[in-house]
Amino acid sequence: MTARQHKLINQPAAIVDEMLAGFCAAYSDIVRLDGRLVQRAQPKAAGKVGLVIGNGSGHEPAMLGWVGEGLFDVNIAGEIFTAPGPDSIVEGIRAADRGAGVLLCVSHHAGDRLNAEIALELCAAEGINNVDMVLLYDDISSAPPGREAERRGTAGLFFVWKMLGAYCEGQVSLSQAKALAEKARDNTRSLAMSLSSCASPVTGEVMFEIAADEMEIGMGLHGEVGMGRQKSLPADATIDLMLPPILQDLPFTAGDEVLVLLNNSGSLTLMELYILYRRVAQKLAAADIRVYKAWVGAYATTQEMAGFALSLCRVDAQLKALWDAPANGAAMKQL
Amino acid sequence: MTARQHKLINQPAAIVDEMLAGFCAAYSDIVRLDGRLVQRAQPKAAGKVGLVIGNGSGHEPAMLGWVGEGLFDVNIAGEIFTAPGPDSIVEGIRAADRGAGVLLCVSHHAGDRLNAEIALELCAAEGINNVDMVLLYDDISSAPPGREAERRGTAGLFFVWKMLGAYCEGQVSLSQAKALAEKARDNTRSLAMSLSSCASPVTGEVMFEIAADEMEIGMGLHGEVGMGRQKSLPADATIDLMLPPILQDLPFTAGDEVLVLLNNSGSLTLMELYILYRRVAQKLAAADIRVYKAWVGAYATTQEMAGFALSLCRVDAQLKALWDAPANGAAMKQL
Amino acid sequence: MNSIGAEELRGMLMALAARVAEERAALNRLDAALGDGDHGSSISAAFALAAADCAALGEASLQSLWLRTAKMLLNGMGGASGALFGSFFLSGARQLQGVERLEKCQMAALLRAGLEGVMARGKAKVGDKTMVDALAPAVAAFAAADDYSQAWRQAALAARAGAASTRSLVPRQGRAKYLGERAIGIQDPGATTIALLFEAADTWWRNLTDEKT
Amino acid sequence: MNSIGAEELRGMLMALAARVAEERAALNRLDAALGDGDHGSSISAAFALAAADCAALGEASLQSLWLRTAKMLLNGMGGASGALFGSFFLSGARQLQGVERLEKCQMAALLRAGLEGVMARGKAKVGDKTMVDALAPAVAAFAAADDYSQAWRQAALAARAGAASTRSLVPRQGRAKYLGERAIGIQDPGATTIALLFEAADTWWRNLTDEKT
Ligand SMILES: Nc1ncnc2c1ncn2[C@@H]1O[C@H](COP(=O)(O)OP(=O)(O)O)[C@@H](O)[C@H]1O
Ligand SMILES: Nc1ncnc2c1ncn2[C@@H]1O[C@H](COP(=O)(O)OP(=O)(O)O)[C@@H](O)[C@H]1O
Ligand SMILES: [Mg+2]
Ligand SMILES: [Mg+2]
Ligand SMILES: [Mg+2]
Ligand SMILES: [Mg+2]
Repeated sequence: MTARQHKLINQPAAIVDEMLAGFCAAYSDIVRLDGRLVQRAQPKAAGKVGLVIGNGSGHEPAMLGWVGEGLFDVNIAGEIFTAPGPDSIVEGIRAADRGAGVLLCVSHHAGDRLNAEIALELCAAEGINNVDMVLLYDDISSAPPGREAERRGTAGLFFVWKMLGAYCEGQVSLSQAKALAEKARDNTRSLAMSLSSCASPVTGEVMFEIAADEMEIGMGLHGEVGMGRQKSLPADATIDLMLPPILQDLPFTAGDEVLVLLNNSGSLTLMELYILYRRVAQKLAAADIRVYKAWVGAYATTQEMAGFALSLCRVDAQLKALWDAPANGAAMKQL
Repeated sequence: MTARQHKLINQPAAIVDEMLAGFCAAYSDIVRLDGRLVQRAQPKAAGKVGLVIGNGSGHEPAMLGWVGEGLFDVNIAGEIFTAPGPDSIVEGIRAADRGAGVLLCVSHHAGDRLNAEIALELCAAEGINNVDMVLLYDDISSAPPGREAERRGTAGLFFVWKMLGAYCEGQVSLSQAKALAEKARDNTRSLAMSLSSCASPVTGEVMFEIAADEMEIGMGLHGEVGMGRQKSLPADATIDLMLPPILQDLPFTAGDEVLVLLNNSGSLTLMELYILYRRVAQKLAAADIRVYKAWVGAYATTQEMAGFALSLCRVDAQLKALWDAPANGAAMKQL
Repeated sequence: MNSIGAEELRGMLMALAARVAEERAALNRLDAALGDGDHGSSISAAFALAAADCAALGEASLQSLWLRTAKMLLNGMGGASGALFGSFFLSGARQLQGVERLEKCQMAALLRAGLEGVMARGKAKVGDKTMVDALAPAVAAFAAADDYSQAWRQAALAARAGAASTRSLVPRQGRAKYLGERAIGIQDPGATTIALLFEAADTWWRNLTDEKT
Repeated sequence: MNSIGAEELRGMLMALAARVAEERAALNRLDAALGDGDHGSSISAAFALAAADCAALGEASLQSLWLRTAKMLLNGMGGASGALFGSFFLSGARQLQGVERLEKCQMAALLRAGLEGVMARGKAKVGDKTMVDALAPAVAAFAAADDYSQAWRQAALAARAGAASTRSLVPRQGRAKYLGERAIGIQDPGATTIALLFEAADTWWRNLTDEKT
């Protein structure tokens, strides 16, 4: 299967702005648009830590769909698969500032980290104080244990966003918020795979080549290469291949309680994801790991790539309560 | 682009059962599985009208994801793209019966209607009383105005499910429930299009052929042919082509208030859908039609088909209130 | 032989199941052009279930076989054709109450009841490009023939001609309806199945009675 | 000519923008093999923005041009290379305070500050298969040369050799890092851009001074 190179857009140069306009029009009860900033329609009360994330576009509903009550205050949308530059990050930080400091979340990729660092230097230079950043990562394929901080951020950060968002609805300090994000991150592990490539909506170019009977394990969120290619396997065998390295990495052990995410990279069908989840549930039960809650769906996509990420997050009472707290983003709703 | 014929499943014969097992395991706080019946984990209180829908599988998250509080009581899953048989529909009706009658919702396709009719005859023969069915349709491409009852049911029934689900949480009679469903249906119109085909997960066969630079307008929910083929157009031009016939059909006129759904048939990206929605919003504003709420996402899919349906539902105060009422299905959450 | 008992009927049902299974892919292709591409898969799966169920039935009566087949088609298949093929068998089942062997005129009545059941359920008339276009002439030819041997042969020929006639028709029922004129040139899959079934019955009869096909 | 003023610098920036625009697709292809396939698109878009911005600037100083370029690269590009190419220009901008013309040794210092800015920001060292592998030898060659003419030429040659050297390296920074050994054989896109830029500067210099390239 080749990627769908014809996309239903107007002109490539306008896609990000038109997408933001459409998204914010559709969900005007939740968000409003200001340039490249997607902000809450009703800002958070003063005196609470502001939460900001900048990221390359092309992963919808991430991160637009995560702005809202119990989630982010501001999302700064970059070009497709490209971290936004420092000036717009600074703008985003200003917009999220409710007088109690702002935490800039960075899903670890070189571009996101570098631009965040520059943005923080600019904040310091401009006298915007009480701003900090937290580097988040979860992809076990991108560096071995012991070198976690070199890993990429992928779909599993879903857990961190949700919990941190809930946490920052309360009266917490910036340093507490950062510590909570690190706690959630340090309990999260992910591994992705893909059966097909996808095309860049800007260039129309296929992002990578893969044979119809092959799969790649460990794909990054932008189609970056993973741990390697092999012949594709049936659903259960694919999970049997991917789950053990995730479990060993943290490690997750008998008696642990976890949240599970099966994230659709794009064009896998939900039918396939539910079939995959069945096996995950069986294997976790066999390992005596209890699933607290599971989510199966498209939360952070790589255009129309046919693949998925499996993510686990070990939870304690605090993280469970944060998970269950209400949230109202276009793409993440918790009642 | 050709369809992805290799799916991430185990054996084709087991897909429906494995999918149901996975889905119900993932969302065990919302649903439980009994054979081919997906039921609420916590049944509705006695004395309320039960709501049942049977449908072919392969459209996930429909309809599994619509079982839950404020939505359906029971979904009867058929084989892929195939209405379930009468015995399982009767089982579903029994399971949803809380002593105040059961309404069987039928998304109009020959198979669904015929099996529902037989099931109702069986109910009568077996002394299960106070059961009725309502035939629902919305696809303007499948019959001209004046012959609405011949039309197919497609993604726009989303509005009916939501409102009817909310309505049946209250103390209403079976005939009131049916009347409400008809009211919502009679205010709903949809039109779909597709850029690509998809493959049947059972046979691995591509469902239909379409050239890389063509689109089909008016696709049914199973890849049934629509009103015709033409060269594909940019996003705005596609909306400019599809919206007017929808508006004329009801007709929706200046001063109307509407709900809008842009439903992803499968592998369109959300980016594309948001860009499309931008144009819908512009055009509706120009026609002085007010959007009450909009939803953009994959609610009723046709496997990995790259296409979308545009649906509008004209609302009054009653329908708006029902729309806003809480709902908690895996695929439909309203806070 | 001029009557059919339960054991023969069971054999016939097996023969029918085997025949549709052979044509699974071809029937799917016809349905892909006119509908949703599943007719071969679902009809062959349902007949296989019915055959297995009938085979598993120990002591069987004509009625129990006919009724089990009805139920397996109705519930093992789903979709439009599950309901319609199921109704075919369901409609005649009452006539078999207490009947031990079926003579040709009784079989004709059974088939007629089936046709009526299909038409009552599906509302299709001859010319609507459905299975009825094969079934109605087959039932008529069966009734008009003098004996079983003639009847199966004439019914098979009529069903085949009826199926072929659907090629030039515009569909007025089922999923294909929405295709309108674009359906012209393609043979209806349900009608094709009817032709296959009558042809299989004819072959089965000839094997049973050792006549040359 | 042995010094460069604001008007010449503006011309040079235009020439650089034109050159990367020509290689857009080729740079995308290198990045597709090693990263996310966008390097050509983003570097050419950002340089085009910078060139347009500098062109629109009425009365310009060396510092304002250098700073505007820095800001356009930082904010018009995003991504890792936006931050890094932006840092290159940003780091030297302070040195241009009040300077009207740049002699060769001042230009060498400006480039050196840029290299240091990139290395401070990105933490890459020579051998990590990044733009630094082209930039570091280019800056050194520029400094070692006697005059502008020699300097641009030697820097371009060193940058090209440095870019070529990345082919055999294993990446230790950026997205390509995760490829490990599989990246061997492919030239780093960022280093390739550096080579293109120095080559374009050399050509620009020769056109300006009417020397044969
Ligand atoms: N109303 C009807 N009356 C008689 N036959 C019908 C009717 N609707 C459909 N059919 C038959 O059913 C066939 C399609 O069967 P099948 O593909 O198994 O069902 P589905 O349309 O549910 O996928 C058609 O070819 C046609 O012969
Ligand atoms: N830490 C770093 N230090 C220096 N150069 C780097 C570093 N990381 C990446 N690069 C350079 O950036 C180039 C990739 O640029 P580009 O594709 O535009 O950015 P992105 O990786 O954000 O898509 C690489 O080829 C490499 O030369
Ligand atoms: Mg990039
Ligand atoms: Mg079907
Ligand atoms: Mg069919
Ligand atoms: Mg890149």
